[in-house]
Amino acid sequence: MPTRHTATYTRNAYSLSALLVALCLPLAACHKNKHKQGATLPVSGGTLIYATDREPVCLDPHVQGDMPQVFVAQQYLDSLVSMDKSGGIHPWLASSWDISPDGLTYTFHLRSDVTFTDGTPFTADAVKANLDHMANPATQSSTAGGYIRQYHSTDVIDAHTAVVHLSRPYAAFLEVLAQGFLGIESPKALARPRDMNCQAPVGSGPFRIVRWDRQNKILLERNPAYHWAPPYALHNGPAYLNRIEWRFIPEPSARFAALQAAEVDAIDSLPPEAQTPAQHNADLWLLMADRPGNPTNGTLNIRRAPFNDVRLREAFLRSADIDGALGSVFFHHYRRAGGPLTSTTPFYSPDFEHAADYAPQTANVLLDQAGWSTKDTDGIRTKNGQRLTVHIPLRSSLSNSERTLWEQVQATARETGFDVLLENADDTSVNTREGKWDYDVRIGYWNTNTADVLRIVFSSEFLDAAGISGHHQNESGFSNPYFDKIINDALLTTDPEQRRALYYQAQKIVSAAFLQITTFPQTTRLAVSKRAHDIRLEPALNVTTLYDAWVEQ
Amino acid sequence: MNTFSSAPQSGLSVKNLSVKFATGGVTHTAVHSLSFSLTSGEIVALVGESGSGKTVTARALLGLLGSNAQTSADQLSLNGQSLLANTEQQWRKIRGAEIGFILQDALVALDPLRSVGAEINEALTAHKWGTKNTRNEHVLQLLTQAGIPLAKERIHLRADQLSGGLRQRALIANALAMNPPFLIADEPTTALDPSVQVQILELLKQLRTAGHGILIISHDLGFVSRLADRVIVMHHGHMVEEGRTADLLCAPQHSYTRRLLDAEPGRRPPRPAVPINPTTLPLLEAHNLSFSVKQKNGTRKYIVQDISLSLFPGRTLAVIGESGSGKTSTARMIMGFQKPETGFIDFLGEPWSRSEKTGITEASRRSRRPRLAAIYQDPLSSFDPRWTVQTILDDALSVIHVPKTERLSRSLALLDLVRLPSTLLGKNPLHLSGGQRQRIAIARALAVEPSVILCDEPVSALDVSVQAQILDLLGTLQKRLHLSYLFISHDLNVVRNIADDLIVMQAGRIIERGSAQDILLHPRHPFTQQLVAAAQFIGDATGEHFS
Amino acid sequence: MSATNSLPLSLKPSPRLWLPGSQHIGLTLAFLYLTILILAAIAPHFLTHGNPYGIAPREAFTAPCWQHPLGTDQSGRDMWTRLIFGARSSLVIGIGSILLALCVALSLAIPGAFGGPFAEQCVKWVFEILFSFPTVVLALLLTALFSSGTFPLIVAVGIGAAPGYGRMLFGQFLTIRHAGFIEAARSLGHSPAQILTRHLIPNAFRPLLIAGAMGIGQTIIWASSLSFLGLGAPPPAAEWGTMLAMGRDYIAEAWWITFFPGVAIVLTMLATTTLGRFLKNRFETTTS
Amino acid sequence: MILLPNTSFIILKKFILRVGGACLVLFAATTLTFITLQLAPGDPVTAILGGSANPTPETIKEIRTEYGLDKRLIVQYALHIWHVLSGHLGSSFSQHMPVKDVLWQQAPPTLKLMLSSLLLAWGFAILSVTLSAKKPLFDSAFSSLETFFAGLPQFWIGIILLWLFAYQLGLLPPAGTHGFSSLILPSLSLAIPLGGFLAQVMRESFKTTLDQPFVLTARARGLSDTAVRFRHVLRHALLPGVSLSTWAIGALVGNAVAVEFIFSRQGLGRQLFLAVSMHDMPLVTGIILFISVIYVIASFLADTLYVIIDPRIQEARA
Repeated sequence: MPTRHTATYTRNAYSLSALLVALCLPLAACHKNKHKQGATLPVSGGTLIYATDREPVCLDPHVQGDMPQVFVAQQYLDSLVSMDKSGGIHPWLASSWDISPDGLTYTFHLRSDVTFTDGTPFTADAVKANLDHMANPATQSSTAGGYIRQYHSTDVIDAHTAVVHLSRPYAAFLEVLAQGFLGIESPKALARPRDMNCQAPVGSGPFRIVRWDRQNKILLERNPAYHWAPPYALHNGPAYLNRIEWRFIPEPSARFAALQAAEVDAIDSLPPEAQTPAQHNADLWLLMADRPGNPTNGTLNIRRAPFNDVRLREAFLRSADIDGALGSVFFHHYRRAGGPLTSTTPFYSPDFEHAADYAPQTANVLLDQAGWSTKDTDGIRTKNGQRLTVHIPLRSSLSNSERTLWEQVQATARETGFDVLLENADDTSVNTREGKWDYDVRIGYWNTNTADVLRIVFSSEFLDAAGISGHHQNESGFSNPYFDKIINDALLTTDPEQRRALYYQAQKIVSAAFLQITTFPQTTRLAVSKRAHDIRLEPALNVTTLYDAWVEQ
Repeated sequence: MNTFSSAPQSGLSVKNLSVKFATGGVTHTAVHSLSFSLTSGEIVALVGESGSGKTVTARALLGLLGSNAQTSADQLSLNGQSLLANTEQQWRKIRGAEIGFILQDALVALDPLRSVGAEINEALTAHKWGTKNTRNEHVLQLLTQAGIPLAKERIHLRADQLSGGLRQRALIANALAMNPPFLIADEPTTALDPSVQVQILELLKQLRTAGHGILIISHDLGFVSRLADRVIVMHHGHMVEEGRTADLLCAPQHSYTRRLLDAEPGRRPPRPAVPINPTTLPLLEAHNLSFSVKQKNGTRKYIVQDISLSLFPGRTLAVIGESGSGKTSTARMIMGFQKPETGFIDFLGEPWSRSEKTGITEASRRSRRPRLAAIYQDPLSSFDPRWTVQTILDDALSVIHVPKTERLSRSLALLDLVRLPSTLLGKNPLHLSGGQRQRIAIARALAVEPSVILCDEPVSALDVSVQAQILDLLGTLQKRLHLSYLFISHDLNVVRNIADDLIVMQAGRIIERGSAQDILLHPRHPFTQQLVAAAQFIGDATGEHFS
Repeated sequence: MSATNSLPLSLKPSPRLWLPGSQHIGLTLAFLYLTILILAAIAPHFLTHGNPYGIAPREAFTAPCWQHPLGTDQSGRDMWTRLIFGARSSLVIGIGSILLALCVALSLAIPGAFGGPFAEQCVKWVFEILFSFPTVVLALLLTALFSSGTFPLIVAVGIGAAPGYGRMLFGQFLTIRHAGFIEAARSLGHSPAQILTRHLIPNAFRPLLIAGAMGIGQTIIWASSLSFLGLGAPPPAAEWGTMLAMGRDYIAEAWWITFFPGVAIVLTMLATTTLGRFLKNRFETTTS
Repeated sequence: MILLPNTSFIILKKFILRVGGACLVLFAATTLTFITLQLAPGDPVTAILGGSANPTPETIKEIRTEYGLDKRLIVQYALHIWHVLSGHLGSSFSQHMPVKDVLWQQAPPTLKLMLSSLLLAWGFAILSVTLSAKKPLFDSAFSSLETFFAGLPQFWIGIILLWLFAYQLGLLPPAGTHGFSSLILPSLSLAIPLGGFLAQVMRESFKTTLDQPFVLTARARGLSDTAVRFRHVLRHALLPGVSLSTWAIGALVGNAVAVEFIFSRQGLGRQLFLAVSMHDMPLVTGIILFISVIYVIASFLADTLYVIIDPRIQEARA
């Protein structure tokens, strides 16, 4: 009878699939257990899959110079000098150096046992080639090149001695040299056309680039000859990992999901909403550190109304409830950064953290004083029939969390009578508006391992720095001769105490001028599978280094 | 000429067959207690107008009615085996193998995307007949048997690549694939030209001789009379009369049968010949019209060549021709929609259309257009779909500047003229019957007070009885309003009663012209003779005089 | 032919026996939804007492509950209130861009269908070109030109959707041009101008109306996918596409922020499609 | 046969017309890109250097010279056209890479996505229509399902699928371009709405075809209902589906943008979005040109398919 036949068949099918499931389950379980048990001693071999949010546009960090570049470059480039957690400068590719008393000449004595992964030996010529490359306009360097504007030339004394001449004294020179942005590349590789070098620059680092599959991943493999690790490393000799798969997963939730699903071993830019689940996940560990520099902020344009009036600037800062936003969309996982420097920056002072806390009452008083005392039907303050409007361009690459933060700033500032317009636009359009000073608030940050960042962001030297298309790093338009003097004096001396005092003054002036709504520090936020060990941050910029990392096999 | 393997002896028997349809909760009975039988070697005809239930009956015999149909019968059996409780599986064994089915128009009755060979082949594979090679062999044989010459080349052609006669033969070959003892032919010749109809008729007769029992479904008593041994007349789902063909035609018992017979246009006498008054001038005159199209190979093919005609007041000039004879192109040139390549047309004594570039523009014709009205085969498509009868008539009346205040009364008068109730005024033609639509078209044509009406196959899409009514109406109107008709048709019977003068066209040329009576009684050209013979009605029920 | 190819109307197998009822229900629901939508667009306060822009960081990410039937978003704003207030911009964008699309489509289809063979060929080329040019690029460039917001979104979607409608209308106009009633009107002695105003334009209006009704939902989807990419109205505007895009980071923690705006978009699309079908059926039963 | 040279001449003429038309389309797309990107505000130099940058004036000058941005507009346009004509397409300044290489790298994942979603959509449409058209209950149920599918925004269905299959059930990878498993969800997100649309247009013509007399003839041969649907009716319903597919292929890269973003997938859609927001003229042109070529190829294939499906078309055209 057909009916019965079918029934039997179905039952068989069920039991078959049940059997399959039963077979698979223990297998899967074994697989997982294997990760958990394991030695605590590093083992060599294996691949680590690292997922990050943003993709570099060029793997040579000299070109342009944005954070994603330095993160990946740290794996294949070494620097001349290294930095420790407290800001001290130590040897790396340069074993020692002398600084002339006038601060204009740096003589670097180089290691003689270093070779690039293309076989080229590391010599003084390489130092010259690299610094020249960074300073060459054709490189299109905006970060590395910008940091060494004072660079004049390099003399090659012998194979292992390079003398670098500066046009002006620059006390932060060694500090910036410790940054991955100024990593040292093979001179032979640098001689190739720029765009070719971008695909696969050659360094002397613990890994070398195998392949870059855009919008997908970069494959790196171990440099077996490596034995010139920086002092902050845990070991010397070749890296433990055979390979690194450096993946790009821009979607924050997908990146975290990929980590949870063990598709990847580590992710950076752990989204705030995922931090609590990550902390509760027994298979994961977190690695977080604030990056030094000028924290994430909105810089007020003081070149035009309304923020040409310091009272309105203070009123705006005091009407923006940043803490509310950090509590909601950032789930209390981000700390507030109140001052112009991030706490991890050398010469940072905590005294300015609360210089512009949320205080709507104060804001109202200030606005009344400034003559913006009437409100229209929408509740927006007016003066001489003019509405109190603030234009904030939002670039399309801005993260959703930050977007929400500014939306909440918009809402709280509205309560005191500011009409905040958040204007979406693509990155290029936003850049163009910035070039034309066409904004009231500009959202940005500046990661660097020196307090000299204050000079780049606030001194008048950077008001028209890049003349032609209106590029200016001083986004506020702040121009104060006294501040300029202090900040430049700080570059003339290498005495830490003197520098500390000068940078304190500088922070004080900037704070009192209410030039930025600082929100939270730029943070390296890693979540790592417990399978992966010793993923660390190099101290100069708190950028991931996988040199010491190893995975359980 | 063609030989068919003899069909096995058997019988199809139907007793009290009823078919009901349930649509949206409403039950509609399409066939009421129909009984008949069909044995091998005989042809039974099921005759009726649209809605008579004849098509439903045919499908019920094959189990091909939709799922919303309820079929009941005291008996529905094939060779003594009841089909009533058949499952779909059992039906499939009968279809094609026991009962073959021939539909009306091979152009749509065979899959237009596949070759006829593939189609017939499928009739064999459906019953798992033979192997691939034997099947191909058999298909060739079937095509040849059905009278398709050079079958080997034509097996790969699609229906649309074959001529009308050949493709209908292919369709019959398809039904004969499994050599079923019985055939059901649903209007097997309706869409065909008269000369081809005769050929198919012959083919069906041969099948009868070969022993097949054939059930013919038709609306055309004339056609059926030449073929069927017995005729069943159906009306609104009821069988009104059944009998031997000759008996039924000569002595119809039921009034409906009589009405049907009377309506047959071929049965009417030709219009008495009235010679043209030599003093009157023609209303419409066409001289040496030609029109050609460019062919694939660059040569020109003449659609119309050297056509001349004259239409005199109060007379009807009929243009007769089969499809492709050029009669439609002639009509378009006369309507001024197509410029002739050579020749000229005068209307109302003035130039109307010229082959050469002269000052005759559409604008110059426009003022005379109302004097030349037209009615078409498909009146519905000639009405703006948004418009009601009233808007249609109103629009026509506006052309001759009838004041708005008078238009309603004029519209009502027009409806009365075409014998339609005034209640139709607010209706959309879509919701009217075919006959009513054609009457509206006539009313619109009359509204502009024309001298000439061009009638392009005006009754071809209508049921026989409706045809008769429309033809009568046209005749009456002609007398009353002294109209002239240019009447275009493929069917000689249709014009029998209305034409004064006749033109017969073949392949773009006029092959015969003269008074209607002359030609109908004494056709000279062999093609005309063939046409007249094909139109021959009933009198000779056996119809054996065809060669 | 007195015997027609197909069966008489009443005899066609009718699988939709029970359907008129369900169609009726669908239509009623569609009308009901559209009514609420229009009400929300005109008088949002009638449907909610909340403030769509008032943030409450402490209440952020509240799951659907009695107080917030659809939960709250990342700034603690009530989702129901935001959705209601978002109806206006969605409708404005949907209707605005479909009107623009149809205008552009008409300006191509009319000369193409009625302007002679050369114009016909040119218009065909234009359609080919427009079809191969991605809407996203257009939208991005427009937002770059005008900064983002409702207006560039309408322009981008309108122009992006135009070729599709253009080609459809083009085809339908050609059919109308060759229809028997046009020749009938000519033979009566009507002038080309009369034929245009009495037949061509009124008959072209029907497909236009149907395309319009069916298209609103589709353009809302297109617009929301552009908002999703960050090209929509600027914050704090309550726009469904933007709300959805902003919520997608939190889908693991707060699915409702992404889910409900999507439901609103889908329902709008279904409702307008149902409406369009209804119009189409109505017209078709009076056409053929 | 005397016919032959003439026929081949006509075919050649048709081919030339076709290629000429394609070139016109490509030329117009190139020009349109140039015009729109020129109209867009924003200095490409800023795009080249990135946002938070610190370049020197010399650097900026160098860039202007390198990319020809200092030349007159007409010269820039001529250069732009020359790049396209010479086929090397220039170099993308946002990617620091020849445009050809970018296309070479980014096109395969998008094409894979396109093909798999087309296949899925067709599979769904064919099965849904063929098995349910004009069958009581099934017809309205499946046609409602199709309407529902067609009404789903791709990005939303993508997010929902991601949430369900990757986050909740953990069955499929949430991101990336790694083999077959990472292709399933993105393809589905594109295929579901497309399948709905395809099925809708196919259902309409499928139903019309079911009323055709040859269906009755086929059934009268003893063929089963299912066989008739698959062997005869389906073929007639394919044509509108094919022309919709051409449109879908043309619109695909645009549609792929959101999906590629959601699933962090490699591909042209995302690349195009980035290129436009960088005002990267060579890359935008390259991608649009690529899309145009795909569209032209797709419509050529569609024309070929038309003729295969319905041989009458070719005879009507000739």
